[in-house]
Amino acid sequence: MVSRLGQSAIVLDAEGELSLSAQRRIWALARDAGAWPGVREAVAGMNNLTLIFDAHDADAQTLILQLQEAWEQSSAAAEQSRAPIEIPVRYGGEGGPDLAFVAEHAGMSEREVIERHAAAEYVVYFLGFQPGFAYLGGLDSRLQVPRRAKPRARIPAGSVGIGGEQTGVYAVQSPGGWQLIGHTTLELFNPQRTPAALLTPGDIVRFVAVS
Amino acid sequence: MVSRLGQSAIVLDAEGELSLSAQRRIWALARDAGAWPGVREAVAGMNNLTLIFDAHDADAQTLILQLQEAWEQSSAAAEQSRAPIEIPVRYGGEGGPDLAFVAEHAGMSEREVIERHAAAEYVVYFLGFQPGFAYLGGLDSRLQVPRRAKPRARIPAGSVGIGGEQTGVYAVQSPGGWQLIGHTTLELFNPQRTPAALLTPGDIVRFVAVS
Amino acid sequence: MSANEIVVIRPGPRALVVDRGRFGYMGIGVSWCGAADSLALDVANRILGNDAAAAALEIAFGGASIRFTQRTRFALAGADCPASLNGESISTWAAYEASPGATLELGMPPRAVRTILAVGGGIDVPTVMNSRTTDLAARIGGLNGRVLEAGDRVPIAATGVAQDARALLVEPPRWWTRDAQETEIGVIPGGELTSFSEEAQERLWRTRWRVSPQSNRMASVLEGEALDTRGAPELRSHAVVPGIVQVPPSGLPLVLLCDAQTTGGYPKIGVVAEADLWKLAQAQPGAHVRFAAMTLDEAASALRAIEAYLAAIAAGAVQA
Amino acid sequence: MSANEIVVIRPGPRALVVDRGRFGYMGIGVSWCGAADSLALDVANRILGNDAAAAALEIAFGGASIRFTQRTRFALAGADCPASLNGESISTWAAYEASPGATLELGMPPRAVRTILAVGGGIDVPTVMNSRTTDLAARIGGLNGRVLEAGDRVPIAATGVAQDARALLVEPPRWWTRDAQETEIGVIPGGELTSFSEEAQERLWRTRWRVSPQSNRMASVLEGEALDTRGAPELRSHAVVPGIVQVPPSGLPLVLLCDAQTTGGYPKIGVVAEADLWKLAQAQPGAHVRFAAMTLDEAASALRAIEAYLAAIAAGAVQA
Repeated sequence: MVSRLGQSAIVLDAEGELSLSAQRRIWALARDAGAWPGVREAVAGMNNLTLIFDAHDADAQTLILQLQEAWEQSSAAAEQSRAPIEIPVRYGGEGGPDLAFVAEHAGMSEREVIERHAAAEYVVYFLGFQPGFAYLGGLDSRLQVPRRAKPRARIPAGSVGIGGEQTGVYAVQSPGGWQLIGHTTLELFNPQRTPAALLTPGDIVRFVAVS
Repeated sequence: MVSRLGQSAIVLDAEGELSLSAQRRIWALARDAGAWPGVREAVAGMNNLTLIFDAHDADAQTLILQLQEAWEQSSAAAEQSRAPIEIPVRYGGEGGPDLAFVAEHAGMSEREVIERHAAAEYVVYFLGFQPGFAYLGGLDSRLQVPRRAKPRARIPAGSVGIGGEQTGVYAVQSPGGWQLIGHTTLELFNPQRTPAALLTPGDIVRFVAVS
Repeated sequence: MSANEIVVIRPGPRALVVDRGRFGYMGIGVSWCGAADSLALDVANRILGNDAAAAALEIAFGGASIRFTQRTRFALAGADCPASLNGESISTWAAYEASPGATLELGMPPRAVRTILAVGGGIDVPTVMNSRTTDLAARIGGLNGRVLEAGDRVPIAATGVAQDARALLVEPPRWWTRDAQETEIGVIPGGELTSFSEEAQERLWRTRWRVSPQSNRMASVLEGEALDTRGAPELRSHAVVPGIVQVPPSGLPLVLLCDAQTTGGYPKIGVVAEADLWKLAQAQPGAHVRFAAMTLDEAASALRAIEAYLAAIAAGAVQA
Repeated sequence: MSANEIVVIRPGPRALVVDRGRFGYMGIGVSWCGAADSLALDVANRILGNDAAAAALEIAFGGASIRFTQRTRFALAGADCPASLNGESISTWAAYEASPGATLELGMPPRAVRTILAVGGGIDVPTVMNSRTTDLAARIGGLNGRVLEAGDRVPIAATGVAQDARALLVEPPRWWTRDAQETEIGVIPGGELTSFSEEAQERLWRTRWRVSPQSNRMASVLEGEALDTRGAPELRSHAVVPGIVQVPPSGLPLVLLCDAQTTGGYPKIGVVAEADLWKLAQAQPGAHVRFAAMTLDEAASALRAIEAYLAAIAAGAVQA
């Protein structure tokens, strides 16, 4: 599916019918591949993508494999980009030890906390703090709750927390002070995947309660 | 609004209330500025943007002016990105000399051609052919019409045309063979503006008839 | 104090400001442009000790007259037009120093098309989207995005004249000194080549193609017996780059050059070896070219030879 | 034939694979990381004639023992721990050749923290997101994204030993040979400095800050009399980079180092001059530092001095 064209270009052709979903993957791939070392241009076409590289800095054969692999891995993440991204969350329990505290602080039931948290549409403002960690705007103001007085030393990746007026998902294991209300199995950061970060600024995020 | 931070960073702060529309401009600017020569990182924050540059390749003072200017010019284009972009078109007349031919070929009135052309939502698949020229998907199949047997030597920028199953807007003056059905005063390409190309892959485009 | 500039008395048939090209904007439809014969540009800049990114003038079919307004080091490379500085005959593939008021006259080149005139420090027009090169489609770069006109004053860098400025003559690439009846162009087979009929493929390699007068900086258009294109598939639009050999429905191949559009959809039969592309940009209308299949290894080695040649010039080792 | 590798017998308190850093991914929250003392890395690579991007080991507080499995050229730079090769005492800021089976022992450095151990051709762990450097937060790069452990076999390049391999000793940067009671750190004032009270600003410059044992690769944490932070504004989260001096609500400044998070929100009072940042990464807990306001011009000139020093090493001119 990836073929070489002359000395400095390789071309990825999406197989099958012309489709917008394939084109979405092409867009995501063009954005990513444009930053690969040695790639001078990443140009999207109609369900195809051409990379033009500098033969001094990149090896064609390596690039072909990299592009092929990135294409195969791009489907899930990229096809839904721009559409709201749903994050399945198991609220409460072991993965969300602070749910009760948040409910008490907000003066509502745990169930209502879950409903309100899962009802909102969040916008990714930017990524930072951790690899793949998204700063989300849109938390229901009644769910705002102070950070823990004593941060936890080790919060598992996938933990969904609230800290002040922010909510978000710990993308990698780290210390942290947010109140944890649930856990998702979705990988927010995976360097073996393209793109490595699941979320992109501008994405719309929804949390979906699962049990 | 742009200030220097140490030897290798400058920071743009959007003034005023925190807003998603300002954040949209930040996103667009981060995408663009990341490709400026000498810029190593363009990092969006909460309604702010930090550029980290290589002092060997970029001059801070120049970069500050460039960022300031890009920010001021970004408002119109970037704020609407991701929302459907409306292109006002004066159909027919001098700017659309082939409207009658298209109507005849489609077996409908000129008015119906205009209505159908303006009714659709088009998706920008990619840019090419000319600076800022967008390949649009979504043309009503009844409006498909063959290209002109003899291309015109000089089509003005802003001309809206149909060629086969595609429709689009000539972004710069050039020769071309599409059937011209109207004209827009919107600039699809302006190298003095950031971003230089009005449209981006993934954008939704609507044509709006004006008189 | 006069500004640092050179004055275009006559631009000849077509002259414009070029550099190595405008890269990184294909995604928004902006072509690379740059010098059609980038090797001549590289040589001229290296002779002068300029940065490889320095801009120069590309003068097609000679016929130009340029006046210097201050002491200026300059170099000529590419098409070997008869040249004179203040009436005294000078050579291409060489550097000279012009005194204030001196006039450079370029005649019509007997063979080849484009001459590069580089000046010490480079042509100093504003950078637009990371490059000084003229893009005639986007109307950016160079002098207001257009070809040069009589009376134009072209800004040049104020770096002045090097201490050791002197005439410096280099050996041009071999193509320039051969008296060949035709130019052999290496092509790496690819694209849709194998979907053409065997007969068409054979004809592609066998034909002595004639360069059409319709050729320009966008493409080298070839004439000869048309290839049968019936086997070639319809393609979805995709990126195209200089060097790609397309076969449009006419069946007459064309080779994309520096000003090519960024996307296209014609079937391709391969890509010209990067070491050979400039030869097509230099082939005069009516000249003959023949395609020769080349492997990637051969093409890479040809490119290395060019790099070694350029390195040798920079080191002063290819002085003629 | 054995693999090209070195074997970690003991890693000491903390050792990991570093290079110059992982750039271009701050936008997705990935830090630069890289060597905390990038100058020592640059020196070690230059002594060996390595590419500047080559990876090496960064060994904090010495205490490491490394076995070579084949003839290997290596260099030590940075913290001047007592070092021996097969029991024979060797020097830091120098290159040596180890024979197969030779063991390198590093003692505890009397002052400073981090020693770079570079090998000819570089450490050859896989590149992740354009860099080999360890990112402990993202758990990528280096050896499985973690610090070294006893028994680790660290792959090294197979480029072998240069023909002219020999002990080569360079003059270290001056900081290493001064016997100063405190280190002066140049800071370019900026950020929210002027919103602090005059008294706080004065104290910032006047205080002899003590490096806290809480310091790590993320930040150099300072102790002393706290600054009054009441004037400092609440900030929206923004990008931060190594060198930024933040003042959190505690009033005790901290200087961000290579592993710093990509975004933050504490008030800033300036940025450490790039030529001085490595000194903070090398200051042992308990050491004293003082901030000195520096202009951008002064900071640029300090950086040029470092570049000249590195160029001189590459040219073989700083041999001790």
